Amino acid sequence: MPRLTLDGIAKNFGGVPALADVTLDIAPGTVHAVLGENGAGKSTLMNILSGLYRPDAGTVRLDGRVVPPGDPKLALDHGFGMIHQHLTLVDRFTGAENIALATGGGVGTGVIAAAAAGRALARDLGFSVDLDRRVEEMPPGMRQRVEILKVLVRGATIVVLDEPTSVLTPAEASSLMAALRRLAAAGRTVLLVTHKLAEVFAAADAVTVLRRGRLVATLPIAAVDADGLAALMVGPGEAAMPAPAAGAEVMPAPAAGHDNAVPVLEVAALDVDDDAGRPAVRGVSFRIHEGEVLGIAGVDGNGQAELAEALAGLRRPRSGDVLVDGVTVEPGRPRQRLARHRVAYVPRDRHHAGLVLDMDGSRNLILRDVDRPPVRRRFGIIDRVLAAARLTRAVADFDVRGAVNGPVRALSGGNQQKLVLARELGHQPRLLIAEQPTKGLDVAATAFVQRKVLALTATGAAVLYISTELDELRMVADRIAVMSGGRITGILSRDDADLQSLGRLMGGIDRPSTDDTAGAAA
Amino acid sequence: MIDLFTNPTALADLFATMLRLSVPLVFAAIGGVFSERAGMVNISLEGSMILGAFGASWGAIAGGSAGFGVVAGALAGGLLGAGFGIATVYAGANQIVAGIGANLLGLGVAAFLHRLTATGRAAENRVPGFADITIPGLADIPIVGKALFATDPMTWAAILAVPLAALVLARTGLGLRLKAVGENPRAADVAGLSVRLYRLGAVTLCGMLAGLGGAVLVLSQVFLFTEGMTAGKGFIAVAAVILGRWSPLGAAAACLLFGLSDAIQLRLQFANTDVPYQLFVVLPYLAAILTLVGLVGRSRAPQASGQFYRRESR
Amino acid sequence: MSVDLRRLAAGPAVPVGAVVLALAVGGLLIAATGGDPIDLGGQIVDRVLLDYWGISDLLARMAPLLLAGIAVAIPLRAGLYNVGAEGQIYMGGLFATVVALRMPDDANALLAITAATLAGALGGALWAGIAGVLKARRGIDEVVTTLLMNYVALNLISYAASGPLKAPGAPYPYSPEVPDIVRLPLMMADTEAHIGLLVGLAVAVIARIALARTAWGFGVEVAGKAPGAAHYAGIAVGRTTIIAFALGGAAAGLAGAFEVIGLKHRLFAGFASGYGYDGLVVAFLAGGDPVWSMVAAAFMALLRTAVTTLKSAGLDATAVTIVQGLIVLFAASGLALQRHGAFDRLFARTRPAPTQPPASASGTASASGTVQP
Amino acid sequence: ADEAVRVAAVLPGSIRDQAWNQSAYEGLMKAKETMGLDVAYAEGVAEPDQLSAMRDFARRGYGVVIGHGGEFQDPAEKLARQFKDTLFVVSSGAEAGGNVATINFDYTQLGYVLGYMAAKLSTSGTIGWLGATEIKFSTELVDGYTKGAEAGRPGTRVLVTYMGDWNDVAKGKEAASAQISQGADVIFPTMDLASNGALTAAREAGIKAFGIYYDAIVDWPETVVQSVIMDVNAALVHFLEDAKAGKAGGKAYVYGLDTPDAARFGSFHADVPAEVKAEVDQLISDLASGKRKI
Ligand SMILES: Nc1ncnc2c1ncn2[C@@H]1O[C@H](COP(=O)(O)OP(=O)(O)OP(=O)(O)O)[C@@H](O)[C@H]1O
Ligand SMILES: Nc1ncnc2c1ncn2[C@@H]1O[C@H](COP(=O)(O)OP(=O)(O)OP(=O)(O)O)[C@@H](O)[C@H]1O
Ligand SMILES: [Mg+2]
Ligand SMILES: [Mg+2]
Repeated sequence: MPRLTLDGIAKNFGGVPALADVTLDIAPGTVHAVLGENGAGKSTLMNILSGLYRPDAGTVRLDGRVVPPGDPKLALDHGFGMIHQHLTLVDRFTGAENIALATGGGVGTGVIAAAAAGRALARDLGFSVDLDRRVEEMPPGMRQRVEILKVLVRGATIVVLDEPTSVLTPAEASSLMAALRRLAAAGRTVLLVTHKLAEVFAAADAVTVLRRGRLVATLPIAAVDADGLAALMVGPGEAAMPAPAAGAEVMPAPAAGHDNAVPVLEVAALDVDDDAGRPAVRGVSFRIHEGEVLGIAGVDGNGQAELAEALAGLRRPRSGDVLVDGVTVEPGRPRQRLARHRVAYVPRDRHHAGLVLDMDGSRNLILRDVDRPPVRRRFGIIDRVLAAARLTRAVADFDVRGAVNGPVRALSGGNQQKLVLARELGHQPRLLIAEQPTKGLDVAATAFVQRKVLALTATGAAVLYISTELDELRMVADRIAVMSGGRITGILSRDDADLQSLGRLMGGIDRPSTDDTAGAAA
Repeated sequence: MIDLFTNPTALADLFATMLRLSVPLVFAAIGGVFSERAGMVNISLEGSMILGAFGASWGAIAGGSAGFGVVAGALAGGLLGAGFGIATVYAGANQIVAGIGANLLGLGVAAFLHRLTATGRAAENRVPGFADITIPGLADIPIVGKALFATDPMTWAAILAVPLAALVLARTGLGLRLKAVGENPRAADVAGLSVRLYRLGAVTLCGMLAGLGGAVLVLSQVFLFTEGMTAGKGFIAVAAVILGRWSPLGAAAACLLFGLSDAIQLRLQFANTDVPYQLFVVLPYLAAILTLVGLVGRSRAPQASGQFYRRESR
Repeated sequence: MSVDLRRLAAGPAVPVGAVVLALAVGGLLIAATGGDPIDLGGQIVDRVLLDYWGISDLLARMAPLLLAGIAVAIPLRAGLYNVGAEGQIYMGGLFATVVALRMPDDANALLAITAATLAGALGGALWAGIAGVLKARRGIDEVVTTLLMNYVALNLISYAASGPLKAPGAPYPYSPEVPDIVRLPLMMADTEAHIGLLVGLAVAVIARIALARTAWGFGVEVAGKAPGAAHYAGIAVGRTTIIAFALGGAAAGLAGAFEVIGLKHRLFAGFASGYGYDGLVVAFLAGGDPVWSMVAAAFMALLRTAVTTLKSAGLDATAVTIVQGLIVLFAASGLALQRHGAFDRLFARTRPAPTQPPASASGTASASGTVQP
Repeated sequence: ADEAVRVAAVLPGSIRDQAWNQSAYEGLMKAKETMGLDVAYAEGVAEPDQLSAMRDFARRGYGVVIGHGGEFQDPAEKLARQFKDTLFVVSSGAEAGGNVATINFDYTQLGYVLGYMAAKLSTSGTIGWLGATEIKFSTELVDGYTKGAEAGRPGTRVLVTYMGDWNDVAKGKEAASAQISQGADVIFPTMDLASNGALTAAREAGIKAFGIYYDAIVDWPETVVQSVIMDVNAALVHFLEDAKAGKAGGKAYVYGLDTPDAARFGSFHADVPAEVKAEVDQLISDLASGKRKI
């Protein structure tokens, strides 16, 4: 008998169907992957399981008994525990307090017990977290780990994970997958939403594919391969986007060494502090040349965010120089960065900095240049036609799905990310700084973005590509720098960047650097 | 005037005045802290205070003792808080507008019922209030002794309420959950907490505490109810919550600041008859603003402050 | 065909219904205290809505209410609560009076009026600007500063009227009357309905265009809705805060100036009491939109006028205050329920379930097909 | 005139303020009873609404429209030009003329008596006066009070507090306490409801106080030693009799000790020494007869 049965689940938002007639059985003791394109309805379905959304029709049964819909408390009592795509943490609480909030009960706050349980579990999972730190001061990866701990500590019997690994390092991700297998082995039921097919094959027993709100197939893992899944997700008759690996072929990587190339970005002896005034970036120097992609690898929280913000003009460096096309970028003047230096920036947190969630798609697309022609017309009036045209193009180019004419808050996570990318890539930048740009994107969109990035380099632009995913970096970057403890511990050419050497550099073990400023000085 | 700050009797007196002016504010402001920490901007404290004052007067007269007054005052204030909560938490009414409406309602109902139940002569409506209780020995401590240890139970209740509220917020699961509701209702919701119940509870508690603040005026200070007797104290309590950075201790300190500057200005007036009295009247407000300017660091309201929470909106 | 309830719910039916409900409760209350609610309702219609003087009263009150609403609405767009329109109105009145009293009798009327008006706007802007600067530069919560500054402004006016600006020999603390040339022309002869309302309406339209259609307004909105994104987009949140506050204060200052040069013709303490706080209701009922504020201001003006009418009809003032509070509470709740689509859902449930999208036939046959009620 | 005189009053505050507004309300109700007048009133009318409230009454045919407070002077003058047949009356008003009348009590004179008596009663040599805001009513009262104190005993210190509020009872109590702690042993609170707080403070401290508007000793038997009675009813009756006879016009009616039915003093407390009583009574009669000027 199935542990969990979904029967005829349907959900509309403002009359637009997000899910229709989803019927599905899930066996106990299995990891069940749920796949689908951005906006396919995965999160909606998971939110229905966790009681956050009330389905318009259909029932959820646990061991044959109906779970009353639309009540998170009841769902928790039934053993459901969900890791949300957009984290549900209290920013001003510490990690331990967030865990205590979920575990609850007792006379005191339960923070001490929560912290102990959280630490023990983190050790098991190989997660590095500082549970005494406030969430708002944590790097995204650590927040994600807290969100995971919060649910697992509670001892959920049905664990629902909505894209839990999008900001984890490969090591953490694989350790999480192993943990999920152990949970399944212990008889728990795991639902895993992910865009990473590798994770599906590593952890799942069965896989369900959603397409535009409908269930297309549920298959045992043995019965599918990557291409098959991709085809199921996209559906027949739709032009499948090129496979990820094709990206690299769009623009052959320039030969190593850039003796004749023109540097677009020059960073010299840059020191940047974090919000608390502690040094986060220490003496970083590097160059990116025309047509080049420099990847930055490393466990997040090692200064990548501060580096990106400093380069984007959002954070005033303590010292050091940043030059774009040979012109010094004045610190703390984001407008200059946008208008003069043509630096595009995809921030790591689309909800905090990337989007105005309460504005519609077209308004989010003019966010960067609303105060300049052509968007700004006479008397400061905004050209709405132009904004609308931008939206139309973005929707077409990036295949954005959902109600783009309403507040973008309602869009699925992946589709929100596509809007950010559409805006940042749409201005022919000279330099693109991208932090985790494919976070939450589906397979096809990821490939598309990577192709776009490489196409950008064909115009002579330079790209700084920050990611915790080594595979992705190896696909797009010409060289990969590793950041550890605020320093660049080494820069490797793509071909040298094997897991071992990268891992060593991440550990902070310095190695003779191939830093090109050093080369230039010689 | 130097006399005012050097003469021990005058100082003791100043201290006592400060305390008495602050106590009603302290109750209301602590209520405000609970409400605000749960994400509810509640400017209906004034309405709850006046209803509390009326309830205290009615209860004490009907029940024949101050104890009944305390209960009735808290209930009356809490009722308005609950009404405000239903309008804002369930119907989603804007908290500021609903607060203004609730204030009108509170002022109206208190006066309306007072007219129904009492005559227009003060002496005929005198309320059996609390008598001062003197603790021998302690009451003789210079300056603070008399004010703190020869006083009525409501003052002690206020003094106890402050650390108690701080303790609840900082050291209990209830406090943790309440703060979570105010910071990130979505996080609280997925943790299985009923955001609506917590918020409704917080504003009801807030109303009750504000009601107690009103009750203090009647039961410990003037022993009668009069229309409009709160005279804007509820708004000062709202200011104290923010001035005190949403913490019970801070809010209480802010109330003391208001009380102190009012106590001082009432005394400074006689010695400086050539200075326009308006300057003295605004002293508490100026002191509060200057204190804010002097404090270092930014104060942050709870993140979801004033926001209506709806489960299915993202 | 039956009436489409959902269409009605989306229209004015809900706020109107809420007001009707509040009136019904108020009517019961009035009946309980021996009044005749039907007769009183009739009197309000006769004496306020269908009457030259009643309408003039309505228009005279609408002007400061609308401007006070805008004073709240502009900073609100930047995510800021301006609780200080009351004080800003007073400061506007003060500045306008000071300038108006200095106008020579043979000055050009248009110039004189403009000067006094601009002075009023400046007074309000400066007063609000203080809160804006404190917020932007020191992070000081604007609710508390604006609230407290109301008391300061009130006493400042009281001082000015009883001290430096006091009319010679005045029995009561008030300033001399402002010269005739700075007095605002009337829209309706012999009434108080001055042309300040027209200015207010124009300000509302301009504010709406500036907020909704211009790059500046866009920046204000982003600063209010997503400070992180504003920082990212290079919008100076601090400067936006100050400007939004100053502009809001200017609107309130206009209201104060018009109360002096259009209505009272002199300055005294409490000359416009309550308009600033009512402005909060106006702005929030209008969802922060200056144009919708016109409707909300008309509503609040009607409420104020009706309240006076009820009182002079011999109704107990406390009962009137209760009805007033209920109306504000119910209107806010009704509007909110409507905006959040509660009525849509309610009516949707009573209607036949929405038809499935046509593609549904091709899916796996749903086992039960039961629809949740 | 044959028609019954219809009288309406616009009151700025609550008819239950135990002071200014209540006295007018009660006066009006008494006038209704005793003179059979058709009366109406609107209470708690805020500043911005005062003019239209008055106009409303004028339009509904009330022949006499009272604005109860100096702030009604301007509205009354404006309306007087429009409604020529209506008599507008401003209590505490400044200027009479045409169809605007003013009703005033001789606040200076009344304050003088109490200041004199306070100085006589005070053992500390310090007395207090409390008011809300600086309006004519207050400034004249305090002026008379101070002069009277000086006449009663030269060198008497008069503490003056303006609270900035009429009805804040708790603050009234603290304001009085502050005066008491500075040595005041006789106080004269002149606010509205807030006076209750000041009298409470006086009672608790066991010092003496004066009442206002009515003979407050009935409510504060331990505390109030004398009250200045401003009998709005009697004032109205005076005025309305003129009006009924068609004699009332834009006159300035001032009620002082020479019209004792309108302005007088109440009962002495039993503890007031006989010689003080005698001196005060003498003062009152001298002032009433005009023998003595301030
Ligand atoms: N609360 C909501 N309000 C309005 N529309 C919503 C809401 N939640 C989801 N939707 C809509 O439902 C559709 C499905 O969204 P959902 O988040 O389930 O997609 P998803 O499969 O999780 O996509 P992604 O991979 O991008 O996270 C989208 O079109 C989205 O806009
Ligand atoms: N205060 C309000 N009360 C009721 N409905 C409102 C209110 N404010 C806005 N609405 C509704 O929301 C709709 C959108 O309002 P909005 O002000 O955004 O208009 P708009 O036509 O989109 O103008 P713009 O594009 O310039 O912002 C309005 O057409 C109206 O139906
Ligand atoms: Mg999703
Ligand atoms: Mg719009």
